[in-house]
Amino acid sequence: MADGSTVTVEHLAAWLRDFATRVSENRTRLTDLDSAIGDADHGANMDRGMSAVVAGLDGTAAAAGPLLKGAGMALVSKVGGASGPLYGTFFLRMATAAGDAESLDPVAFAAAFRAGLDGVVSRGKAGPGDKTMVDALTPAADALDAALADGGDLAAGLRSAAQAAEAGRDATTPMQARKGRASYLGERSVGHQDPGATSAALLVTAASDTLAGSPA
Amino acid sequence: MADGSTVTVEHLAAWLRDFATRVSENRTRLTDLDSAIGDADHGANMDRGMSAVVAGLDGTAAAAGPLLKGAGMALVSKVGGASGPLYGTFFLRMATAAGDAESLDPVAFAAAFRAGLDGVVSRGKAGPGDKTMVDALTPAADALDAALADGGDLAAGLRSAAQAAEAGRDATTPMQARKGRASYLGERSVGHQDPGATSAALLVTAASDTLAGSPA
Amino acid sequence: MKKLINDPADVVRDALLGIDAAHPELRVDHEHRVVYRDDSPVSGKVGLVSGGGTGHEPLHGGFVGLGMLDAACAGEVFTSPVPDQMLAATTAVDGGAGVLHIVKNYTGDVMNFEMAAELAADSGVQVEAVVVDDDVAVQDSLFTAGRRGVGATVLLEKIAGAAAEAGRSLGEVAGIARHVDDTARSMGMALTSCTVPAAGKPTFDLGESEMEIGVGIHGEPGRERVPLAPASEVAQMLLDPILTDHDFTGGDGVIAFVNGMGATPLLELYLMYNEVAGILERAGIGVARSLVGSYITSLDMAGCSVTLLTADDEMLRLWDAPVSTPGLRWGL
Amino acid sequence: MKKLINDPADVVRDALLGIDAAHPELRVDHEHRVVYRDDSPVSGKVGLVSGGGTGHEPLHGGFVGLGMLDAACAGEVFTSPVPDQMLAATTAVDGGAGVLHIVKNYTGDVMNFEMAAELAADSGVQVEAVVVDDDVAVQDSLFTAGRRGVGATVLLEKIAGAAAEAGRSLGEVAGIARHVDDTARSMGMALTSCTVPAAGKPTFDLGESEMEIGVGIHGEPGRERVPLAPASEVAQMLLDPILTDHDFTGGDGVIAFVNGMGATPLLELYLMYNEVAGILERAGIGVARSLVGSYITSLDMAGCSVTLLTADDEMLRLWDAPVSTPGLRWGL
Ligand SMILES: Nc1ncnc2c1ncn2[C@@H]1O[C@H](COP(=O)(O)OP(=O)(O)O)[C@@H](O)[C@H]1O
Ligand SMILES: Nc1ncnc2c1ncn2[C@@H]1O[C@H](COP(=O)(O)OP(=O)(O)O)[C@@H](O)[C@H]1O
Ligand SMILES: [Mg+2]
Ligand SMILES: [Mg+2]
Ligand SMILES: [Mg+2]
Ligand SMILES: [Mg+2]
Repeated sequence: MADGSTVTVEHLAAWLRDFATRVSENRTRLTDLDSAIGDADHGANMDRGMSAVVAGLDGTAAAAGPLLKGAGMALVSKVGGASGPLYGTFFLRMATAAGDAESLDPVAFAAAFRAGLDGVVSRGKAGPGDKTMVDALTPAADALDAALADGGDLAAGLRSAAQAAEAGRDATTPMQARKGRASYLGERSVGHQDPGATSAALLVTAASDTLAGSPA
Repeated sequence: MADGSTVTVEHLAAWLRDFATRVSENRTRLTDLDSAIGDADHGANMDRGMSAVVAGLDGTAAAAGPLLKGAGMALVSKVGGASGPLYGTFFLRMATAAGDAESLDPVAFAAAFRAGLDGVVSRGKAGPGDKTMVDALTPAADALDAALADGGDLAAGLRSAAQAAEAGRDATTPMQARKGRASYLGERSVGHQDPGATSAALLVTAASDTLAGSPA
Repeated sequence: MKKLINDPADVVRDALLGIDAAHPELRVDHEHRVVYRDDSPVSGKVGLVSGGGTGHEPLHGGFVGLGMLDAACAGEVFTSPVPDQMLAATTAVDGGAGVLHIVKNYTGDVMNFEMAAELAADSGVQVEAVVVDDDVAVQDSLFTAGRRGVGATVLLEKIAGAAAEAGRSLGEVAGIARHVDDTARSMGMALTSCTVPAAGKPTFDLGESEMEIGVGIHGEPGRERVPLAPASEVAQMLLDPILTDHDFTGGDGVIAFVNGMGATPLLELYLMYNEVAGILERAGIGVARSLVGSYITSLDMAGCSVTLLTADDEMLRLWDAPVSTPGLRWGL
Repeated sequence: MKKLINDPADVVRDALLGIDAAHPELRVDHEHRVVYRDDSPVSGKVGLVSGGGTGHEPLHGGFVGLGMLDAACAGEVFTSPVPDQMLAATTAVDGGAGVLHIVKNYTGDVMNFEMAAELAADSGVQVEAVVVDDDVAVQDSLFTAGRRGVGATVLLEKIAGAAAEAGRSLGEVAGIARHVDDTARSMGMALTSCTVPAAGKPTFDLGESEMEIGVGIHGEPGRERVPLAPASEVAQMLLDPILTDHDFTGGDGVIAFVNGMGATPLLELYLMYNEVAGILERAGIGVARSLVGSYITSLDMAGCSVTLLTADDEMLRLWDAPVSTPGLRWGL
């Protein structure tokens, strides 16, 4: 969207496709991160889930809500583990927030993104600093809101969100995990980057690349 | 027995003790041979059995029969596997043949030895060439009988028997096993010396060293 | 990787086909990957649904049958099943008296079962959930994921199953199940790592003369890595934290459970049980019942776990009640 | 060597103590190393005595109980028990109807049981023996030690036990047992070697990508060493020689038994069972009953075996009859 003014159903589909590609490219890396402090399946889980999401993008969804709901349902149905309900809830809550709108303006998109994040928090009960995907998603939502409040366009907001997500991801390394499998490690979880925060950063980067650079 | 004329109860006890010592010294070797074509326990089996035999030599046996019977019973009770019943039967049949005699002359000893061998054959149903202890015991019994028939004394007979047992033992190497665990290997049993023939050769060598060199 | 499997991607499907073929008394929904009692739903009986990642056999599918579970959902190897499966199972086994979800405390399992419960409630099925968290190897805290669900799951499925079979209400069955979880503690150890088929290599590296004390049933690292020790010392290392965490003295003693991790021969488990029984006796803790075998496993991990559950009259009555499943069977 | 044991020399003693502690319904004579049914001798019933080297658990001690064995003698690891043990067991379980010895066909087992039978006959007990030799991996011949006794032993102990429990005479029980042996065939394979505790190292060396087809339950070498293959091919390699050796088509089908060697998880056994069931179906052989689990093991060997037994009305009636032992339990 050259004018940064609206996110259409096609944009959202492109976002999901791009996220799927990044997940697939980073599959081994995500799994390796999960080997260190989890159970070595985060790459496989996300790849399986996002492949199902992409397979469900049949172009029939006429509004943002149904498209995002389809993605959420696919993730919930195909992934299992922790990331399935979490990413699934993220998109299901975005869908509810987006509703029947054919496209979302920047503020509506940001509100939907935050609704997704809130869903992740209420499902997983993790707070910032627990060394989870919440540590990438929260700063991203905050940065997006702040940029828009400062009068920035969606492109600027998503650029800032992507940077915040990556910084949040990097900040998980020194943390001690308090949620998810990594928490069983206690102090030994320190020094490892969280796999879910890593995939969440890919999600936000994909948003920045697909939602804010193309014509509306 | 300088004059080579009688085998006393004390001689027999010395024989058993010497056999036990040789078994203990060759424990690893016997087990290694059994590893190659059996189940790696022949050294342990024989050592356990002969230790029990020696522990039972309390000096109370007044005749050859009871002494040998005690040894046979100890082997049957303590060894298990194939060698327990076989060596046990060997001494039990020797005991029956020896009966209540306080000492055995060379021909009586040779007859008792052959009775032991016959017991092994009837218990285990192995014939010469099956790659078992029978391949050491049979030529030993034959050599002893032949030497005595030729007018030799017991010392000469047992020397000849020991040589025959060792030759019989060595001859098991090229044989294909037809009895015991080694038979499961079929052709792959060829090229390995039989553990039971090896312990049997120790038995005959011990006889040669203890029954024919000491005073009556 | 040495395993009797075909394509690693098909392990769950292939094994479910085998369970189906071997057990005419069970019904397997291969699409949803749910193992059912042939006679479910049992009218008027509280339905029991459990499930979890594959790789812990006989848990859970092997505990489906009279006196235990009505349905078990099979996830991918070491991965929680998804809400669709749990919803299908929950709806199918509801005999009108509601359904209890038995959930091992892992983030994924808990969240997927939660979503399924919400969906089931939407479609009018009364659902309660009990979350099993008995592994004392993990420090417990309100601010973390909490303790893992391990050995107590087996005992709980048996005991709650007997209560349901006896016609107790959903609230009562859930209460009994929570009581089991509250009064049971477990601790595990590994001699070797498991190997996840899709990964193709051991989950963790353990030296030739090391063992991992406090390991989880997915090969999660434990409390400490120590040199190999005799069974008597291993038993002590497992029981010490259990006995420190909970008072098992007094009353009617315990149900003592020595469990194999998947590649441990029964011979060694009996030997371990002897050590456990000795330690309990010296600690003045009576053993009312025992269970020795591989019931909640971790693929091909060699090792064992010990679970103690406080026994009382009701627990023992429910424990002794008839059960007829592939994995546990008595009284019938 | 990674094992949950104390001193390797004490493995048999320690494990028997564990069996004793875990099973109040059994009686263990620790001096003679015999596991007994608590209510033996059962007056008027043919007594069933088996035994063999330790390391095959649950066989034989785990099959003592109603509807199966009256006593099991435990030898050292992989070493036949001695006649004293068998004699004690035989005398103790004779309820006046005589005693059947169930002997796996290994030279040592056969000779020790023979000596025990001679001694028992001397003391007035009527004894018959059945020698199990079902392993098709070994070429059979009148001039060799013959085939090994493996998986069929489990089925035979169950079926002969049911016949004895039903009050059949010694001759009849022995006849039924021999019929089982005549109409059963087995074949095993190993992914890894077992390790005898006293030896401390693997019995044989197998490369990372090799398996041994036709292995025995003491780690005896098999027919051939081949590269690892999918479960479907392994099942074929085990069934081909079985189906070549004996005609299982027609009649009432078979009892199909997929057995784990000690370190093989149940998951893999169910997966193997699926392959076996598929091959049998394609060969037109019906499966009347099945058994999947680790019932006759080889210490910590990973691998499996397949046993088929021709089913007929009588076999199935005896198979289905109640049994209550630590290892097999149903109908009670
Ligand atoms: N309670 C939670 N809240 C938010 N995120 C969580 C929570 N638990 C785990 N996660 C995230 O999930 C990721 C692991 O996902 P994945 O490996 O797919 O699931 P599992 O742990 O079930 O194998 C972790 O890296 C973490 O970011
Ligand atoms: N039928 C038989 N007749 C004679 N000797 C036999 C027979 N079977 C086995 N043996 C002997 O027993 C030896 C093996 O003894 P051992 O290893 O102690 O018993 P097991 O084979 O039961 O482990 C073989 O080397 C062979 O000499
Ligand atoms: Mg994971
Ligand atoms: Mg041997
Ligand atoms: Mg997982
Ligand atoms: Mg042996």
